[in-house]
Amino acid sequence: MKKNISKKIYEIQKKIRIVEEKIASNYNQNRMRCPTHLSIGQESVAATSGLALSHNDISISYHRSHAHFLAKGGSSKKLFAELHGFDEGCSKGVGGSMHLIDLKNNFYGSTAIVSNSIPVGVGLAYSLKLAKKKNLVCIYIGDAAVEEGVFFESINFSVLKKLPVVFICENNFYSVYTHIKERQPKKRKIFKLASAIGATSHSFKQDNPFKLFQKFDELFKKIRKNPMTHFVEIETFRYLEHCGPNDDTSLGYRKLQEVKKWKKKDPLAFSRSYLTRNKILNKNQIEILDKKININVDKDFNFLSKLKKPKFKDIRKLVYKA
Amino acid sequence: MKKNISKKIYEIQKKIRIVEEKIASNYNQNRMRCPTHLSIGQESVAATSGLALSHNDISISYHRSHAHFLAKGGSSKKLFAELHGFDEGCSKGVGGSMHLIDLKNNFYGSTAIVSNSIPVGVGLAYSLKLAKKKNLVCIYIGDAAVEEGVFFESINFSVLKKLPVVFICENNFYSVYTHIKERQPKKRKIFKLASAIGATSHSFKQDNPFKLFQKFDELFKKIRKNPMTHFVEIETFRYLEHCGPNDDTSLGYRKLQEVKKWKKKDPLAFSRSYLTRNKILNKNQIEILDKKININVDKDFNFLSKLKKPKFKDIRKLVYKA
Amino acid sequence: MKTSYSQAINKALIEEMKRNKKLVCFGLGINDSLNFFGTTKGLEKKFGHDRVFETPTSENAMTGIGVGMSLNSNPCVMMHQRLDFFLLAMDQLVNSAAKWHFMFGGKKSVPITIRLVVGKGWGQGPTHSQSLQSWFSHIPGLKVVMPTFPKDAYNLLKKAIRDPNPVIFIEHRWLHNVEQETKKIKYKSTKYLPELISKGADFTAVSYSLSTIEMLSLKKMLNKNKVSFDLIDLKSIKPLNISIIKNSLKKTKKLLILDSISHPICSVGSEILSQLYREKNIKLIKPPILLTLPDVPTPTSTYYTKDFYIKKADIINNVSKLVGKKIKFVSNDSNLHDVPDSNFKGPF
Amino acid sequence: MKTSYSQAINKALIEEMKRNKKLVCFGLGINDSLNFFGTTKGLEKKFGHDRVFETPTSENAMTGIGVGMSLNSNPCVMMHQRLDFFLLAMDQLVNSAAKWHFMFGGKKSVPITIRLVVGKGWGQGPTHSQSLQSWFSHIPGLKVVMPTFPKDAYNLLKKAIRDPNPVIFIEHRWLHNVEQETKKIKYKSTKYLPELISKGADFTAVSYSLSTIEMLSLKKMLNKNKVSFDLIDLKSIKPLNISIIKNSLKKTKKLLILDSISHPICSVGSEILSQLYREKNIKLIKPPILLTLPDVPTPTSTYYTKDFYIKKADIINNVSKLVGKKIKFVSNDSNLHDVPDSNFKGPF
Ligand SMILES: Cc1ncc(C[n+]2csc(CCOP(=O)(O)OP(=O)(O)O)c2C)c(N)n1
Ligand SMILES: Cc1ncc(C[n+]2csc(CCOP(=O)(O)OP(=O)(O)O)c2C)c(N)n1
Ligand SMILES: [Mg+2]
Ligand SMILES: [Mg+2]
Repeated sequence: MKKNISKKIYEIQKKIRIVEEKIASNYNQNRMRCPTHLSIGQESVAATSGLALSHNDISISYHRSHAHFLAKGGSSKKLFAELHGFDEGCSKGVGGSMHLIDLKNNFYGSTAIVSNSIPVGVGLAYSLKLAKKKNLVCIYIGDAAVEEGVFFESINFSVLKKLPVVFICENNFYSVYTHIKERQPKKRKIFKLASAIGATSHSFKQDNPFKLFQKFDELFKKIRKNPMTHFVEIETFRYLEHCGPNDDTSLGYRKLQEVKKWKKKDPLAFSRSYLTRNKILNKNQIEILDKKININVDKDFNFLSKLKKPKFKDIRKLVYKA
Repeated sequence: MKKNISKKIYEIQKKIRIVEEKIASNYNQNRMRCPTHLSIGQESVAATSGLALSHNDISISYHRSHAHFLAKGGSSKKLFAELHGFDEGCSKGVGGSMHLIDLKNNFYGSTAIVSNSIPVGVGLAYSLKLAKKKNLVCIYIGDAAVEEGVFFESINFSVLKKLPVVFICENNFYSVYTHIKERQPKKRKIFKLASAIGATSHSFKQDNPFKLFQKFDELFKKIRKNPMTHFVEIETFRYLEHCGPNDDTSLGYRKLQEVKKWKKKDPLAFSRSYLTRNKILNKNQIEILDKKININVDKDFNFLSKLKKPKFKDIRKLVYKA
Repeated sequence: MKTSYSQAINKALIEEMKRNKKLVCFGLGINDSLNFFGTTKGLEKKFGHDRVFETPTSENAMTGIGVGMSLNSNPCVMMHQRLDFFLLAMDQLVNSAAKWHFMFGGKKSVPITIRLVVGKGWGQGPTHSQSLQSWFSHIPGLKVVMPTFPKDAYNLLKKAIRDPNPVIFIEHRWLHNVEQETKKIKYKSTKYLPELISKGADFTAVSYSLSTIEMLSLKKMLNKNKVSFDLIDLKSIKPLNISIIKNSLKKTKKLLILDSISHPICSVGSEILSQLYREKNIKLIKPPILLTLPDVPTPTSTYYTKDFYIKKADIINNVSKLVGKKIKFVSNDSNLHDVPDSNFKGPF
Repeated sequence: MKTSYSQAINKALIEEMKRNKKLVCFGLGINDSLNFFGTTKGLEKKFGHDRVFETPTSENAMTGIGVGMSLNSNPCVMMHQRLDFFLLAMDQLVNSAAKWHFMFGGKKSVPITIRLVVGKGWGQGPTHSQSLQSWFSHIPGLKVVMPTFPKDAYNLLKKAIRDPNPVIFIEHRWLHNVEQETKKIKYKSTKYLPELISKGADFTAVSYSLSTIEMLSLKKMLNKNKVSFDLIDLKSIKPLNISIIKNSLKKTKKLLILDSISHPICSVGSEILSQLYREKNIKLIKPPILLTLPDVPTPTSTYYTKDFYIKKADIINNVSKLVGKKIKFVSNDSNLHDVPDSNFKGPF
C-alpha cells in the first residue's frame, strides 16, 4: 500500500474520532438540540470504505451517519452547524444529526427511520445503471436494518436487476439497548442471509483498517467493472450510549468486559501503531498531524459562534420546490 | 397408507375440483359478483395438507383460498353463498371470495392483500405457544408473497420465537400474468431462501398426492412434537386465468405447451388411476363416488335459489364489536 | 373524435416518455397482457424494458426506489392497480418522498408521480376500494390530483410528471371508460385549480372524480324540475383552492358537497367546510350538506353495496331539502349499481 | 399524592396484566433500561418474558402478529416510541386490524391496543414528531383516544385494553411527566366522551392531549383579563361526540379549537368544524377559529421550531380577536420552547 494512503486512512479515522469527541464534549451545553448518534469506536469501517469510494460513487446512510458523511468528504463545519441548527448546516439545520447530506460529494443523505434509506440507495443505483455509469452505490446499514421488510424487498430488487450496490452492514450487536440475539435467530449470520437472497456476500474485519481498506478497494473496483449487488458485514462496536454523548455501561445492558474487550482492539490505536511500526510516520509526525486535525476541528467548531440564528420563515417555503 | 385415507385424499381433491368447476361454469351468469381466484390444478397441495392437519391445527390463507378453506373442512354451501353475497355465506357475504373464514374448523381466514395474512398466522402461533397447545399453524402463500417484506419480518419472528408454523408456498410461477423470473433472482429457490432465514425447509412435489400427504403428515407430527418454523415449497400450476373462470392461454403470457405439460401430470388424474391401480376402488366405485360428490355440490349450489337478499342495514353495525 | 380517460392517460404517458428520455415508469401489471387497464399500452415496446418495467410485489421498497431514481435524474411514474396496496408504502411516501426536499434543506426534490386506482362495485370489497385522498392531503410535501375528465387527466398527468415534487394521481376505475369529445388532445399548461364546469342559480355543488360524473348526470333532471346549480369540479385536492367555491356561494348561498368516494371523518369534504366556516364573508342560508360514504368499510356483496354507495335518490333528496322544493324523478338506479356501464365486465 | 402520566400508564398496564392472564405486551424498548419512558417498569419481571417482550424492528409484521394473537385469545398492547415508525404498519392496521371484525361478517374481533408516542421539541425533526390522529380517525373500525391527564390516561388505557376492538392510544411525550393530585387511582368505568373541564362565559375552547394543557395554562391570565371560557377536553377522537361542544356553543356562540399537534388539512379540528357547520341549531357570532401547526413538516433546529409550534402569544391573539378585547400579557415563552419543563433533558 502506498504510504500516503496509509497515512490518509489514519487521518480520516482520527478526524472522525476528534469530530465526534468534540460533539460529545460539547453536547451537554444543550446547544446541539437534536438526537445525536455517535460512531466513536466504529470509525474504521467508514474511514476505509469512504476512502475506497471514488468521488462519483454514491453513498447513503442511516441514523448513525456522521462518520459516513465525513468519510465521503463532508465538511465538519457543515456538520457542526447542522447539529447546532444553523442555516449553514449541510441541511440548513432542517434535518439535524439524523439527516445529513452532501450532494457535491455524492453523499445522498442519511435518514432517521430504520432502513428507510435502503430502497432510496437502490433507486440511485438503478439510475446509475440506466445512465451506464461505471459507479456504485454504497448503502450503510446497522444490524437492526435487516429486520425491516424493506431491506429484503430492496436487496431482492437490487439482485434481480444486477444493480451496482454494496451494502455495508455495521453489526454492533445492539439496536438501542437490545442485543441482536433477542431480535434475530441465533447462529444466523447476517452476511449469509444476504447471500441466500442472492447478493455476493462477505464478512470483513475492522481491526486492521489497512487490510480493510484493501478489501473494500478491491471489491469496489470489481463492482464498478461488473455491476452486481454485494453485501459486507463487519462486526464493530460503539463505545458510547446509543443516542447521546455519554458512556452507558451503568445501564447494565452490556457488560463492562464486553466494552473493554472492544476498546482494547481499538482500530484507531491499531492504525497509529501501524504507522510507526511500518515507519510511515514517526511518533512526532503523528503528533503534528493530530494537532493539525485538532486545530482544524476546533476552528470548524468555533466558527459557529459567529453564525446568526435562522428563522422559521426562511425555510417554510421549502416544503415544495417551486 | 390406510385405504380410507387414500380414498379420502382423492375425495377431497375431487370435491375441490368439482366445486371450483361449478363456480367457473356459473360465473358468467354474473351472480357471483366478486373477484374470484380458482385453484383448479392446484388441489393436490390443499387436499393433502388439509387432511394432514388435525382439527385443532389452524390454517390461514391468501386470495386463492377456496381449496384451503374446503380442505380444512369448510362448507361448500357457505362458500357458494359467500360468493353470491348472501348472509348465509361463511363471512355473511361481507368478505366475498377473498375473505373466507371457518372458525369452527380453525380456518382463520384468507385475505386479499398479498402477504397480509402471514403475520396474522404467526401471531396465532404465538398464542398456541403461550397456551402450550400441541398444535401448529399452517400459512398458505403464493410465490409472490415472498416478495413482500412482511413475509421476511414474519418468518424471522417465527424462527426467533420457535413458533409451530409451517409455511406452504404454492409456487405456480406466476403473479397475475408476470413470471417469477421477472420478480425474483434467477436460480434462487424459494425454499432455500427460507432456510437461510432460519426455517427448516423442504421442497415437496405435488404429482403424487399420496406421497405428498405422507410427507405433510410426518412433518406436521414432527412440528406438533417439536415446535419449530418450517417452510415447504411446492411447484404447482393453475389451469385457468389468474382471476376469473376462463382459460387464458390466448393472452399469450404463458405458452400453451407449458399449460399442457402440467395438465398432463394432473394430480387428480394421478389419484384416480392410483386408486384403481392399487385396487382401493374400482372404476365403478369411483364413478359412484364422483356422482355423490357432484350431487352434493349441486345441492349446495342449488340451495342458493332459496336465499333472501340481505340488506346493508343488517351489517352496518358490524364495524365494531359491541 | 372521442377520447377515453384511459386513452388520455396512455397518450400523456407516451408523450412524456418521448419528451423526457430520463422518465421511467414501473408497476405491477404495467407490461402484462392487460396493460394496466389499457393505460400503458405500447409503452414497453416503444421505450424498452429498462424504462418500463414490472416489479416484484414490494410496494414499500419500490416507492423508495422511485424516490432514489427521481433524485438521481430519473423522474418516475409508479402505478398501483388498487390504492389499497399502497398502504404498504406509507413510510416511503410520508417519511421519504413527502419530506425529502424540506428535510435536507431544499437541496433536491423528488419528481415522482404515483398513480393509484380506486375500485368500486363488483365485489371489490373492503380492501380493493379505498380512496385515501384525505390521508395524502394531510401530509405536507405531497400534492394530490383527481381529475374527472379525459382532457383534465391528460393535462394534469403531464403536469404532475413535470412537477418537481411528489404528486399523487388518483384515478377512479369507473372513469377509465368515460369518453370526451375532443379534436386532437394537446397539452395545455394548466394549474392545480378547481373549475366551474356548469352554471346555475339555486345552489353550489362541489365534487371531484367520480362524484362529478354523478352530479352531472342529475343536471338534466334537476333542470326539468327548475333547479339549477353551479357545479365545481375540484380536480386538485391538494393544493386546495376554495376561492371559486366562495364566489359561487356569494351567489347561491347554498352548498352541497358530494364526496362520494370517501369515508366521512376528516374527509376532503370536511376540510372544505372547515375552511368555509372560518371565512368572514360566507353567509349560507341553510346548513351546508356533505354527502360521503358511511363510516363503514366497503362490503363485498352486491346486495350490501346497493345501500352502501350513494344513490341518485340520496343526492336528490338532499338537493330537495337544500333548495326547499319537491323534485320529481324516476329512479333509474338499476340493479347494476355495482358496474359503471354496460361495457364493464367485472371484477376489475 | 401525585401521580404522573407515565406512572398512571404503568399502573394501568400492571393491573390489566394481572387481571387478564392472557394479555400480552410488546414493543421496542419495552424491557430495556429505560422502560419505555418508565411506563413498562417492572412488567417483564412480574409477568415474564413470554407475555412482555422486545421485538425485532419489524413494525408491519408485529402489528399483524398482534392481530393474530388477539384473535387467538391473547389481547395485546403493542407500543411504539414514536408514532412515525408505525407508518410502516399501515397495511396491517388498516387492511387487517380495522377491518377484521367487519369483513369476516362479525365472526371475531381484534382486541389490540396500540400505544403511540408523539415527539416534540429538542430536534425531533420531520420523522420523530408526527401525530396522525386524523388518519386513524378516517378509518372505519378504529377507535382513537388521546387522554390529557394521568387519571384519564389510566382509565382510558384500561378501557382500551378491555375493548374488543382495535384502539389507537396516542400519548404526547410531553405529557409523561404531567402530574395530577390523586388519592389512590382506581378504575372508574368511563366512556369515550369529551369532558367540560373548566367553565366560563366568553367562548368555547376545544382541545385534546397537549393542547389542553396549553389552553389550561392560559386560564389564570385570561381570567385576570376578565375573559373566561368553557374548556372541553376531547379525550376520545374517535368516536367523536360533539354534543357537549354544541351545548357550550349555545351559551358562548364563539369557538376556538386548539389542535396544536396536527397539520391543518383534513385535521380533527376541521372535522369538528365540519360537523358543527352542518348543524341547524348552531349560530356563531363570529367565524370559529382553528389553530393547528402549519402545513409544513417539523424542522429540527430549535431556531426554526420556535415559530413552527404554536406559541402562547398566538393563542392569546386569537382569543383577543374572538372575544373582541385587548388582552394584556407578559410573554413567558422562554428560549426553551422545545422542552416541556426543566426536568426534561433531551432528546427523547
Ligand atoms: C422504523 C423504526 N423503528 C424504530 C426506530 C427506533 N430506533 C432508532 S435507532 C434504532 C436502533 C437501530 O439499530 P441498528 O440498526 O443496529 O443501528 P445502531 O444504532 O446500532 O447503529 C432504533 C430501533 C426507528 N428509528 N425507526
Ligand atoms: C399488496 C398487494 N399488491 C398487489 C396485489 C395484486 N395481486 C393480487 S393477486 C396477485 C398475485 C399474487 O401472486 P401469487 O402470490 O403467486 O399467488 P397466485 O395468484 O399465483 O396464486 C397480485 C399481485 C395485491 N392483492 N396486494
Ligand atoms: Mg446496531
Ligand atoms: Mg403465483
